[in-house]
Amino acid sequence: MAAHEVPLKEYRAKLSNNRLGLWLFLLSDAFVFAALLVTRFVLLGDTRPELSQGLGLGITALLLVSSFFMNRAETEMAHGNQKGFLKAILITFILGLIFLVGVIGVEWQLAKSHGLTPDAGQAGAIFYVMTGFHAFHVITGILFIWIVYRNGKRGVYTAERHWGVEAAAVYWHFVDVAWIFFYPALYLMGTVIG
Amino acid sequence: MIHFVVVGILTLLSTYGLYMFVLTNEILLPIQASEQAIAIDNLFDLHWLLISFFFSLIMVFLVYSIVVFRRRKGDEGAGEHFEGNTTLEIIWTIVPLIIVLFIAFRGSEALADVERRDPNAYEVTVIASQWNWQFEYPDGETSSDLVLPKDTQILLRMYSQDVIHSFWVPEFRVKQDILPGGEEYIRELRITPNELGDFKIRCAELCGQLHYSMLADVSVVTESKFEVWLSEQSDICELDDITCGNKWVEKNGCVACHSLTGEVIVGPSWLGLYGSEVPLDDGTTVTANEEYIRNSILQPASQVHEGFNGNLMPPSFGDTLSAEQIDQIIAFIQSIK
Amino acid sequence: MNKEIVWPYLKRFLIILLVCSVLAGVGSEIAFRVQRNNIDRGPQDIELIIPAGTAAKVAKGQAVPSLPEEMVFIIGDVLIVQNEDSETHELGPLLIPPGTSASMPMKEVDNLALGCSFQPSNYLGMEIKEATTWETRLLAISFVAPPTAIIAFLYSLAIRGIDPNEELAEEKKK
Amino acid sequence: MSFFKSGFMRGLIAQIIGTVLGMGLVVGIRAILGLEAWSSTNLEILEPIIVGGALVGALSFLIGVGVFSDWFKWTKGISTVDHHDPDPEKPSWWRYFSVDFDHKIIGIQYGVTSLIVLGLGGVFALLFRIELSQAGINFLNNGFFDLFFFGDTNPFRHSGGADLYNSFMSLHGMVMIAAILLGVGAMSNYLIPLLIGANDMAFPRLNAFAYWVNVPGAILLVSSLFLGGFDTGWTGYPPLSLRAPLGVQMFMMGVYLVGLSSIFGSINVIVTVIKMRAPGMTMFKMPIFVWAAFATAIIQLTATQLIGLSFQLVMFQRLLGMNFFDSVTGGNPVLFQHLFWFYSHPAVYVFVLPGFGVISELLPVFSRKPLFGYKWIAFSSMGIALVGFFVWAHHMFTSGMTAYLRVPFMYSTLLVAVPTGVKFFSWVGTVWKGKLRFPTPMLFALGAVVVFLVGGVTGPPNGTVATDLHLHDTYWVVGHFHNTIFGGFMFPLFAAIYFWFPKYTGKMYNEFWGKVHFWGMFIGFEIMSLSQMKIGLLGMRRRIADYDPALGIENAQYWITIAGFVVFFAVLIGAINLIQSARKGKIAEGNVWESRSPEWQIPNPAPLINYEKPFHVVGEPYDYGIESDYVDMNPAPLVGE
Ligand code: HEA
Ligand code: HEA
Ligand code: HEC
Ligand code: CUA
Ligand SMILES: [Cu+2]
Repeated sequence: MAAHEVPLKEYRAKLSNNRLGLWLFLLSDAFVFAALLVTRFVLLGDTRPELSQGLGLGITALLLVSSFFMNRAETEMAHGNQKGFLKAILITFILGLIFLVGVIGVEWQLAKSHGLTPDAGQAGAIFYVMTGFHAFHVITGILFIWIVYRNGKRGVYTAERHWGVEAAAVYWHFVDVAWIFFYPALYLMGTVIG
Repeated sequence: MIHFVVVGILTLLSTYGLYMFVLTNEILLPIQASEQAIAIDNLFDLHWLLISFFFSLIMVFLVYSIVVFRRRKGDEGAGEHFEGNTTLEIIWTIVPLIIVLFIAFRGSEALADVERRDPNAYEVTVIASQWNWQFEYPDGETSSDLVLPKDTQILLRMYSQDVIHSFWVPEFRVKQDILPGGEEYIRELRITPNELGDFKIRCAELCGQLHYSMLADVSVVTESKFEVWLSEQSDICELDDITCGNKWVEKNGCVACHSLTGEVIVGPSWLGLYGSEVPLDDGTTVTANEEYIRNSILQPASQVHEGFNGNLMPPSFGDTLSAEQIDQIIAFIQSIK
Repeated sequence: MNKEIVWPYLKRFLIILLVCSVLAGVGSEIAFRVQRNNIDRGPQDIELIIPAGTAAKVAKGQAVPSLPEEMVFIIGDVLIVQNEDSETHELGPLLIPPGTSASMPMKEVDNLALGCSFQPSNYLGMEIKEATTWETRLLAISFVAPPTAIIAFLYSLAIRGIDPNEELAEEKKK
Repeated sequence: MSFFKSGFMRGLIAQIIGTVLGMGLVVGIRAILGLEAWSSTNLEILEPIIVGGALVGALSFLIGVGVFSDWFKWTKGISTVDHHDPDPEKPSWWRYFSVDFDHKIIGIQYGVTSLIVLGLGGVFALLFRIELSQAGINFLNNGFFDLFFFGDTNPFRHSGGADLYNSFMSLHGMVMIAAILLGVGAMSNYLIPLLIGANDMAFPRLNAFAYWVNVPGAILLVSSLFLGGFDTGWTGYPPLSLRAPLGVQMFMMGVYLVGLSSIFGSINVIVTVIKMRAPGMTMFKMPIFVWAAFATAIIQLTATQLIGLSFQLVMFQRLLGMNFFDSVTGGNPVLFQHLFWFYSHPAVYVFVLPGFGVISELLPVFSRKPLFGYKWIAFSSMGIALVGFFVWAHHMFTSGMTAYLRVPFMYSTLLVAVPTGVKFFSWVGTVWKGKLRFPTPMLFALGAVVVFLVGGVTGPPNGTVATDLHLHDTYWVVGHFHNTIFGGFMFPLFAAIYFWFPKYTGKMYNEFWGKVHFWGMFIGFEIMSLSQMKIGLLGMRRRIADYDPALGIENAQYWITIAGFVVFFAVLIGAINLIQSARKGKIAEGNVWESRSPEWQIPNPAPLINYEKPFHVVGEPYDYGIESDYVDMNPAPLVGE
């Protein structure tokens, strides 16, 4: 959307609208995550499902690192460094993908093999709904990052005009922060049941 | 100034009229048949007064303005110019606030009265299930009507077997939802009936198709009558099979779903059932003999009468009915021709 | 958002919230006194009487209606068991000869099933809870104070708005 | 240019194709997983298939209608323009049936859809009201309705009168609420940019999306009727909703889509109000409606997520066996109620705040006087909206929730009476000593005040726990909320429709039929709702298909039904009047109501670009009676501009 035909002044005005809009959307989304946490504490109290600790720690670390690279990507773009930007955002994309595979491809299968299926009581329900909701956000996030990457390659963004990159970054950080609340709630708090 | 005097007088008159001649004169509430109802009705009275006042206040000012200040023909001018008055605004924020605090206080007092516990309360277990009420007395007597002694606090301990229901007798005023889910979800309600008479329990939470007909009779009787009634309710029946069968059918609420007249409520009617050929939903037919009927009671979902829903009838009768009782029920069904 | 703009509003809101919390605390305490349910009460002595003939009934496997199978206490309660039966009874650590009584203080939150000779099941379930405590009170305040504070804050703005310039000037004076 | 090529028709066709594809997809997945892939009678197998179809169908509608087109271009790095000029080759109505970014078009789209949906909800109400006009099940069980649902072989057929009653009643509630949300969207989208001097909303594409997502939402909602209906009420409490017919899935999905509309619409409103006001328009110089819409948007933005989540969890539990709410196996049904009401209580203030805004907007114009206590009214809107977040459990006083918490919730509930009272007193202050004129919009505004007053003062008895123990789930509550909804939404909506009629049509409505509409609706409605409250106190429960004649309320029931018909026909007369006037009415030129507001300083109907040149705010919005202006339409350029 590098609409160069729009004068910079207008672009800036639009940019500030966009920023506010995005933050409002995240505020709204945060309510879902908060409500899921409430649901978790009401239904499971001080118990938690049995999950693979190593894997949990691993993917959490991955996601945090990906956030770092996302930040790099945005900074590079702001300085007009096209190459650095592409590299950093590609890494973010790959890390995000690994996280997704880690949750859905590995953790879900592991849990299933331990008998923790979606219909296995509250623990199963909570586990799948929380990770599932989060994974849905991760999927949209990496799609978004992929689009930004492709557009970046086409040279759509410049140092002054890269709202797409910024939006992807803010969204990705949000997904990351949401996980920072989910991770302890699922993996660390309370005693294991089942 | 004269405007305010007139409006003030009109407001008071209107408040008085509304309160005296409409809200407390008309019969608005059913009769008061429990001690809890007294506290609640007193609170209602306070509300009627406040409603009368605030409704009159706003309406009188509004109607007065409409009548007195309306634009006269040909007058194109503007109204008197004032933009607000902070003192007034503060007053009409603080005064309602104080009233609100007062209502909240009276409200919690009334709630405390309603919930007042008598340690010697007489305990009755209420079991609600889709469209049926069942009551269990302390020594195991069960009944499908609720009979209560007058002037004793009754502690109802209530649970549901399927969805949420709600216990309500308008004359007692109080209401409590009944939740499924065992011990943890048992909810209590306390009632002290203080009027003799017959009332109705009306399930007040939407519970599916026949919610509207989920009623049960309540009788408040004297202590001595209550003792007599209770002794009649035990699970012993020494009469002939058909009469006893009829008793179990009434007690277990079968007739909520099965008519004896050929009319279809939600289950098949029992009229002429015995010995007939019953089409099943898998396309086969069976003869409705003892075997079939017993199976229909113990495992309702197994042989489903065509055109009916096999999951509606509770599968729990096998646990609550003894083998002898089932035999007697079958004898009873057999007798309905 | 500019810090200079937000802070004066925040400051006023926080002060009002504080005041409202105190008021809410007082109010809810009054409501509490009015309310009183079984776990919101001070510690009490609770008496349990084992009636005559209990042992005989229990031996036949019958329950004694006046003896509960489950009891709920709050911390600080003292259970006093009085034995009016003709035989010695036991309840957990207590040994109660006929005609005497023994007592048991409730010290901590627990859910017990004590061995007991006056129940056909041989057990008496006891749940010891904390009396409705600061937690419930806090919860109550957290539902009452914010809405009150919101209203008070908004109308305080209508009465006297915040002028950021004025605030800044004042800051500078200091 | 044929109607069948409009975006709307393309969307519908796409939805049909998408539904089939979606069903195929689920069948395919089931086949791959080795499950029984298809059955036309086994509802357990059919349910995921139909839900999958509905989901893909709804998405396809949106793609087909074209709301995503620009965004798809963005993903390819292609830039697009915000404003398409109307295609001169297409007739003028064309734009209303296709994706358009102009806020005025979108506002009208919302408004017309709202009225259609309202009519539908009204028909459902009349159908079940006929059933209630007499004791005994005697109307809905007649053969006509069986035909309507395709006879015996339909696995989704309704099983008799009471079942059909429950579905009509539940659908009435939800469809009407959808109508309200659409109506709120109509008012805020049409009015906000005009009132604050912007040429459009901040995000025109998002705005179009927020409108169009309602259409498949409404289609799904109504389709529930053909899939067994849902006998749960609009509240959909589990465990009942876990056992309800398949229709409940369509209901929940429909609500979800309508909820998405609220969320995205509110983002637009907030950003527009904060960022796009005309020069000189500080927050306290905005027209008062904008404050109300702003407060509304705060609720819609945040709370809506929770009804979405609570309904989704029920859907997951039905489809995947994830147990959240079935207490027999460890779930918690009360949790659902908390999640649900955390949205649905604040939502009732979504219904009324824009209406309050309209009342505050109209009273000064027709009293020729300033609005009394502008700031107090503005802050009251915010107060009602924010305090509304703390009162949800007053719907659950009998639910078996934690008993002690009922007291703080009782207090916070009653607290809402304070800011609402401030509004009422300020309105009275506004008309006091004015020179009142009574054209139709003013009648509706005054009617709204009276009707909402009845609804409002019947709130506190619900709010105190002890009295609510008697009132909960009775027709008293039904009377209470019809009054608040009619007073806070229906009357103000019509006030707004009549008031701004010249602005969007350029014509004048017929005053006589407008007044007939008002009086029919006002009198009919009060007979209906006061009787409802009365029978409720006497013991008439909500949501019952039949009642006990022994309650002695048959007469009142009969009159409620008659009055319901009166309301329906009054609104119908109003609608015909509007359509006729739009086609053949007198041309209305200029500032019809002598209003100070900026939208009346531009020609009727509002031109394509609202304000060719941004105006400056130079005075107070409601200074009637003073020789001054609110806005300067031809400002001298500012220094440096
Ligand atoms: C349009 C929406 C709307 C509005 C604005 C309101 C406003 C209020 N509502 Fe209502 N309500 C509903 C829509 C609405 N409600 C709906 C749809 C339901 C049913 C949901 C369902 O179950 O399906 C419901 C149900 C409902 C219940 C649950 C009843 C039950 O099911 O048991 C309660 C309980 O507290 C309640 C209370 C209130 C209160 C206190 C207000 C207050 O905001 C009212 C404040 C206004 C005034 C009080 C009048 C003006 C004020 C003055 C003149 C000042 C002085 C007054 C005093 C000091 C008292 N409402
Ligand atoms: C906007 C909200 C709204 C509106 C307008 C109405 C309008 C009406 N309502 Fe409804 N009602 C609800 C919201 C609403 N209701 C809700 C939320 C419930 C709770 C449901 C539940 O319990 O789950 C409910 C429940 C409810 C009940 C209780 C049912 C029960 O508990 O069993 C009853 C009973 O009398 C009732 C009656 C009526 C009647 C007779 C009207 C009449 O006023 C209807 C008259 C008709 C109209 C106002 C439509 C006119 C429109 C046109 C003619 C279209 C013209 C336009 C074009 C052609 C473009 N309603
Ligand atoms: C909630 C409603 C409900 C209740 C209560 C109920 N039933 Fe049923 N019953 C049904 C339905 C629906 C069917 C048809 C489906 C089937 O055949 O399983 C049925 C079928 C039967 C049948 C088979 C009849 C036939 O024509 O095939 C018998 C016998 C029967 N019930 C006995 C009883 C008895 C005895 C009781 C009480 C102890 C009882 N029912 C209580 C709903 C109910
Ligand atoms: Cu049981 Cu309604
Ligand atoms: Cu509410």
